[in-house]
Amino acid sequence: MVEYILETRGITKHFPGVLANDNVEIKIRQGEIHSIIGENGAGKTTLMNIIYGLIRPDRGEIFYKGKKVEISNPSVAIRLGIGMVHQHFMLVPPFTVWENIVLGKEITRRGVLDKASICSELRRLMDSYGLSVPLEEKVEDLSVGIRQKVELIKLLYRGAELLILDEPTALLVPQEIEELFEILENLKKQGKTIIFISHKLKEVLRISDRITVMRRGKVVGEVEGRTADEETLARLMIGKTLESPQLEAYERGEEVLRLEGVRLLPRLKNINLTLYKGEILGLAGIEGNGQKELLEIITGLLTPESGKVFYKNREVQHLDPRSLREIGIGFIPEDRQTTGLILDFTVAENIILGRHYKEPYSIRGKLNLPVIKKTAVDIVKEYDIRTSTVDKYVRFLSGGNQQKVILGRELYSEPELLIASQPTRGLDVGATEMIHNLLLSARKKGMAILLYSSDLDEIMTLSDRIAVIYNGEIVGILSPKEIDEATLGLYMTGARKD
Amino acid sequence: TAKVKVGIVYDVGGRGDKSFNDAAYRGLQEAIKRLGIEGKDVEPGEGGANREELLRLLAEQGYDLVIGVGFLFTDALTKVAKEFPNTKFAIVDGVIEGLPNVRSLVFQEHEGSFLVGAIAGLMTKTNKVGFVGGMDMALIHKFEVGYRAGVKYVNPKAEVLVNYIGVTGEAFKDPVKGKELAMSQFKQGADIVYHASGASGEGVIEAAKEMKKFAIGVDSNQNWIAPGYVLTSMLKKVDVAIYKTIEDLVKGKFTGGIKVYGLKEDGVGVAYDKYNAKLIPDSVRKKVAQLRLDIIAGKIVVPSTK
Amino acid sequence: MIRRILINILAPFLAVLLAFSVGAIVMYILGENPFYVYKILLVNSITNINGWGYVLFNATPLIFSGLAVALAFKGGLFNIGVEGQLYIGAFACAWFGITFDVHPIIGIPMGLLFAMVFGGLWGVIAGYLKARFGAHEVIITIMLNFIAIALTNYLVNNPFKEPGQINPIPQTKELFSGSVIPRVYPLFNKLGIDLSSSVPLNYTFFIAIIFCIIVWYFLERTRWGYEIKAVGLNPKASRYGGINPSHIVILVMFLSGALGGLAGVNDVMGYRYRFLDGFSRGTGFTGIAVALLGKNSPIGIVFASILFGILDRGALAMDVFTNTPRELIRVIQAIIIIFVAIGNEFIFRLLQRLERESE
Amino acid sequence: MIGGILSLELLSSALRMSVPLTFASLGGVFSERGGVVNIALEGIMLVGAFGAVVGTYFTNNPWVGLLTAMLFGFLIALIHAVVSITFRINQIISGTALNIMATGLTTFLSRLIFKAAGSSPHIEGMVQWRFPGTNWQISPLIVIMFAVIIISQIVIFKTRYGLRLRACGENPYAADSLGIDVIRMRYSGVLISGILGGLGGAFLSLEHARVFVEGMTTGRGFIALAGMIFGRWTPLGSFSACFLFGLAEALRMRLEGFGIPTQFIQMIPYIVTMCVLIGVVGRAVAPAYDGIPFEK
Ligand SMILES: Nc1ncnc2c1ncn2[C@@H]1O[C@H](COP(=O)(O)OP(=O)(O)OP(=O)(O)O)[C@@H](O)[C@H]1O
Ligand SMILES: Nc1ncnc2c1ncn2[C@@H]1O[C@H](COP(=O)(O)OP(=O)(O)OP(=O)(O)O)[C@@H](O)[C@H]1O
Ligand SMILES: [Mg+2]
Ligand SMILES: [Mg+2]
Repeated sequence: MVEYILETRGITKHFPGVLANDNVEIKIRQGEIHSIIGENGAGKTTLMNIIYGLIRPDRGEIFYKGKKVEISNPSVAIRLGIGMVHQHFMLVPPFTVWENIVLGKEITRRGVLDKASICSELRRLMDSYGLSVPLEEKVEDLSVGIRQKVELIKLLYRGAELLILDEPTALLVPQEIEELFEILENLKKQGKTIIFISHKLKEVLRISDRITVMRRGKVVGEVEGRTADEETLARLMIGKTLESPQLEAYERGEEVLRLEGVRLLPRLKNINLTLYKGEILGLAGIEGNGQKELLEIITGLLTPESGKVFYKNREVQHLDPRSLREIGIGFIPEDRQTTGLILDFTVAENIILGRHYKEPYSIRGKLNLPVIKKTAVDIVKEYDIRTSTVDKYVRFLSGGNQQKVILGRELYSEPELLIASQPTRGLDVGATEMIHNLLLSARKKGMAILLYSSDLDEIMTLSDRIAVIYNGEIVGILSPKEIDEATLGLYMTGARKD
Repeated sequence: TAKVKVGIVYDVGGRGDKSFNDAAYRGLQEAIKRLGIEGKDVEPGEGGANREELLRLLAEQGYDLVIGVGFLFTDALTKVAKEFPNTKFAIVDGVIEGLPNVRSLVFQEHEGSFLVGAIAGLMTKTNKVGFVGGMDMALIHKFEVGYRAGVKYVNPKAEVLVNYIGVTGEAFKDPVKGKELAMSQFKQGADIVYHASGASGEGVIEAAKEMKKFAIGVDSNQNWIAPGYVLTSMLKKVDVAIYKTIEDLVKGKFTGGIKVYGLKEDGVGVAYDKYNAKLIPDSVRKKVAQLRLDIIAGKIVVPSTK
Repeated sequence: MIRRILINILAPFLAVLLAFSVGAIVMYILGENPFYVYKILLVNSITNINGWGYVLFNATPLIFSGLAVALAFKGGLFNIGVEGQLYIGAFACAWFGITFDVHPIIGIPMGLLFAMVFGGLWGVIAGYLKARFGAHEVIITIMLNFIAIALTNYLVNNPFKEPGQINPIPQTKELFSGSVIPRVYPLFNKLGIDLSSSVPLNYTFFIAIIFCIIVWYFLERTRWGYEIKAVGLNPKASRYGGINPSHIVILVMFLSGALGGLAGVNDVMGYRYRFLDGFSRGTGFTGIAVALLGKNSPIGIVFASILFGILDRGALAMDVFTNTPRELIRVIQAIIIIFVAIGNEFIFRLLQRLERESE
Repeated sequence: MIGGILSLELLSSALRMSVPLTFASLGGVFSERGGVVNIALEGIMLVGAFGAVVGTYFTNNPWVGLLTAMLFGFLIALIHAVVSITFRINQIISGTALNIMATGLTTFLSRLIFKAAGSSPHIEGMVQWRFPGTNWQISPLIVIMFAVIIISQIVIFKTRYGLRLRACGENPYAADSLGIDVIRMRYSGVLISGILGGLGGAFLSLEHARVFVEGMTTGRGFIALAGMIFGRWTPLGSFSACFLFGLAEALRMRLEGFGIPTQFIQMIPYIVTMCVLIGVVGRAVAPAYDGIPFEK
């Protein structure tokens, strides 16, 4: 029996209106990498939170190393040797890395933090697992990739035997994912057990020993990693097979956007880029190479120090977001919850954001509620947003539906240029497919789309051309048909340049 | 016959200020004891916003005499007195004219302040004395001006330092600033500080005690608060005025109009008691007694405004 | 929808009931008869017309200050400076009223306008400093309170002091009749309601109600209200949505200050007909509690203000008619506020949950 | 004259004025670092001032008064903690209500104990400590204040407790996920603020005035909060801000009588604070979860 490090029996958890976990039984073997996949809202995070003691189940039992355990709070889990990296990082941004790691298990001398011992202990730990992070820096100044590692070290520092990673790769770029997988393999070799949650089936197939599939709160299947393939997994997950999006033939239209020598130090050195009607230009780059600043300049949040941005041959680098929308640019910001939506506004209110001030939504300053409502209802229908009414707060929508609200809002006004940043981050395969189709049909209607994504698969399948940004410069404009992901990676890391 | 009912409404600060309101309370208690009346004392809410309501409630309840203690009642009392012509009213420190059912009890604080100023002027060794006022306004200026005149009258070379605690009603209940201001005056060389600042004066007296200098109290006799450090107190006999008013009512002699309580009427004065018996030399006492007579006789006219 | 309305009415009602029960227990422990005390409280406030008159009179400035705080909260700002804005607004309308002898048709609206504009300008200082320098509005408005009180004190003591006044508290001279907001008793008497002419309730109360509607309309039905709420909820997303948060901060502080300025009108134009130094003492601060109890909604603010009006009136009656020490009344007031807040929150959550589950 | 103004005396006066503010401000730091806004500091100071007098009055020992002040402050803070942490009621409502309660309660008890509502009898203050070998005297409470400032600075930034407390204010969910009892940490921050606020009140009544007067804090709790924000939620910063305020206060007391209307002189401390805030300090960033109830 000791073969299983963790076993759950009959775990059930209700949330108001949702049955998040329904009699869940999973078995995790000692020393394996075990993936759990499922749609958004399938109940994966809830299950993990229960195992980690953050949520109490309504019913059900947990066995750890063969013994029944009551995990009433995270301290108990930590003591048992269970550690968890959460879907939304649980870090304290203004704290330094070492402070974040030791929080809750500090080494002290008479109550005072013993920084010297702490740092030497952490260095020893990092060496033994081949992980390294800058201990003195503040977490808020670090990239997500490094934050991810900080989270891992947090677990290892607490002596975790069973590591739960909830969507650890959602925010990582390919190189970072590669690095993470190496670390995980290494941990596995050292005897650790890992539960891995992801929406990216390729990754799951690559790393897992076994895979459990969840749907609507239930376990619907369990397969061996070696024997599985994408199609079976997708069918188990959403009950149908996926078709990969087909890029139709592409004719270059007239120029829509042109950047000339755009510069904003320290991140942006010299950006030259052109985008044409009816194409999707993929932007690839590792975080911190200037893509964020670049997108913010095009959307009017930042002004470049020098250089020019032309939209349909008109200089626009000095315009603010409102004026840019006015002339036909739409934005899908990277983080839907903090910049894309106002969570405590209703669906309808979110749908008019950005155009709320002009007709037909406002007439002489007065909101035109019937029109707003009608528009919202139309958009909800057209983009298949799952919500009971348009008066529901967006907070209560699932992630996929939240993203569709943003898409609906931006596409409805038929902009000529769409800036889309990470449009499918964190979404399940079904939702991702739907968003891809929406982007493709917009392109077909002649929209120019600048697509930034950290998911290289997405970039490769959707783009007509790919621009790679490295160290504040565009180092190559590539055609996805002529290259593979590895080559793209070379450009992104600066190893190759045109 | 039914007992005569008298209601008193206090000023901000309320009972227990060891000064003004307490004096009013004493007057009422005295009347309850000696005249057998029924008395009720109430206090307006925070900031005294509902003074008028309180006065009206008492009048509606059939009180025979309703007394507002403090100038703050001027407006409200005028209004209510007009509504209840059969009820008698009195106001302390405020002047309401033309209403036969209202008696205004006003005190010549500048006269009393003149006398304590004279004591300070005669006894200062540094030729510097101080004054700490509560809220910066006309009524308190009366104390300042009388005091200054008294100091200068007996000692033209003496300098008078003046500070006010603040510009709101809070200034009457901030002993911390009272003390700090008195200390700064002492440090600047003053050796006697007179206060007219309600409960904030507690701090002035404390400063005198701590720095082993003299304070002069106000309104009630405050000599006992810090024996040996309170030179004397300028008495404002609110208790006497209130008792007299109630007595007049009981005896059917109540009249409207202004009743002035100055030195002549023994409404203000200087406190001599066991606590300051040894502090003030006889020569000073004699001189002050003479000044008092001069003022009563009109030989000295004490100014009351800046 | 009906359910939601029910929640919003039922929750505070049950909460008040709960609060009064707790207050009763405290009184009982202290040896008072709670039934008698509550009887006195109610008899003198809400079971007779005159009592109601006082209650609504007390509530009037609180409605304005509550609205001022709530509007700022909606825009994500904590305006703790209503007290100062109130003084400035009060002085401004008094200044208009003592300077211009005009017909009420002009005088009253102009008086209101002066209170709003100057209160708003006082508020906007904090808004500008926040937008321009990032200075924390809480500190700035606290400081501005002290400065406003000192400034009006200076003005009323020096250039605008009533000549030869008898009231020793400095005050301005009386307003010309054109800027006086009349009392309501003549109208009520005509309608057959027996309101005593001594009750100071005046039309400012109805102006306050109208402003509740205006504020509600502004927030819920205009693009500016939309933008204010958007910035209050998520400034980052608002920037993406083409709204400039700095402009909104300035706008919000102006409007909030304008409402704060109006909180001074009841006393100046509707009651005393002059500016009296230091007349307010705390209305602006009570507005914070009012706004929060009313959950920042105009209708909630009206009810919360009336609750405070009842407590104030009740406190007086308890002082005069019972032996409950007056200080204790304040303690009970505090307990009531806390329990109304707790009860409100709990019942709100409970009903909300029921609603969600039944969906 | 100017020389007389800028003297050592000015500095010591500034220091005295800043002591109660500093204590309360430090209290605010502990409370808000843990994520609870404590606008009740005004009321806490008031009961502290009252407690100090009660304790001293009955025992004639100011040290007992000091303990009583801390106890009273603690009790008010405890109510704040229960209401705003356990019941998750808006922290500002709770604070506002407690401020009202504190004025009522102190006056009520003052009447019960001293038979007078407005003010208490005078009490003996603490024996001043003398600097060895000099004539300089200093109040023990000022010494305690400096000790508390330094200890707070260390506790908050260098100890296990401080690290956990700050984590609860910055991201309670992260703290919770590491097995830290957020509720308990937040309670501790608020309760410490009660004790420190009580000490600040004690300085007012025990050292400054040697008497309790109804409502004698006169808004100092709010100034202390401003000082805390101004000092960017750090003990040393809060002290500097409060000292600056004390300095401006002390200065204004000595500027009167130069022909400037009092009212304008009275404004000086507030204007100085505003100017410094704009010119030097700029954007102050509160702990990210300051004021937000923690809900599991
Ligand atoms: N925190 C919450 N509180 C209340 N209701 C919620 C909450 N989160 C989600 N819901 C509700 O639960 C429902 C299901 O959400 P879920 O995340 O399972 O969506 P989903 O069907 O997986 O959608 P998608 O796959 O498009 O993301 C949603 O309709 C939402 O209204
Ligand atoms: N605290 C909560 N209150 C109410 N509903 C919740 C809560 N947490 C989760 N839910 C709901 O429970 C269901 C399961 O959510 P869970 O987060 O476990 O999904 P998931 O499988 O992790 O999805 P994703 O892939 O989007 O991360 C969803 O419908 C979600 O909306
Ligand atoms: Mg989801
Ligand atoms: Mg999840």
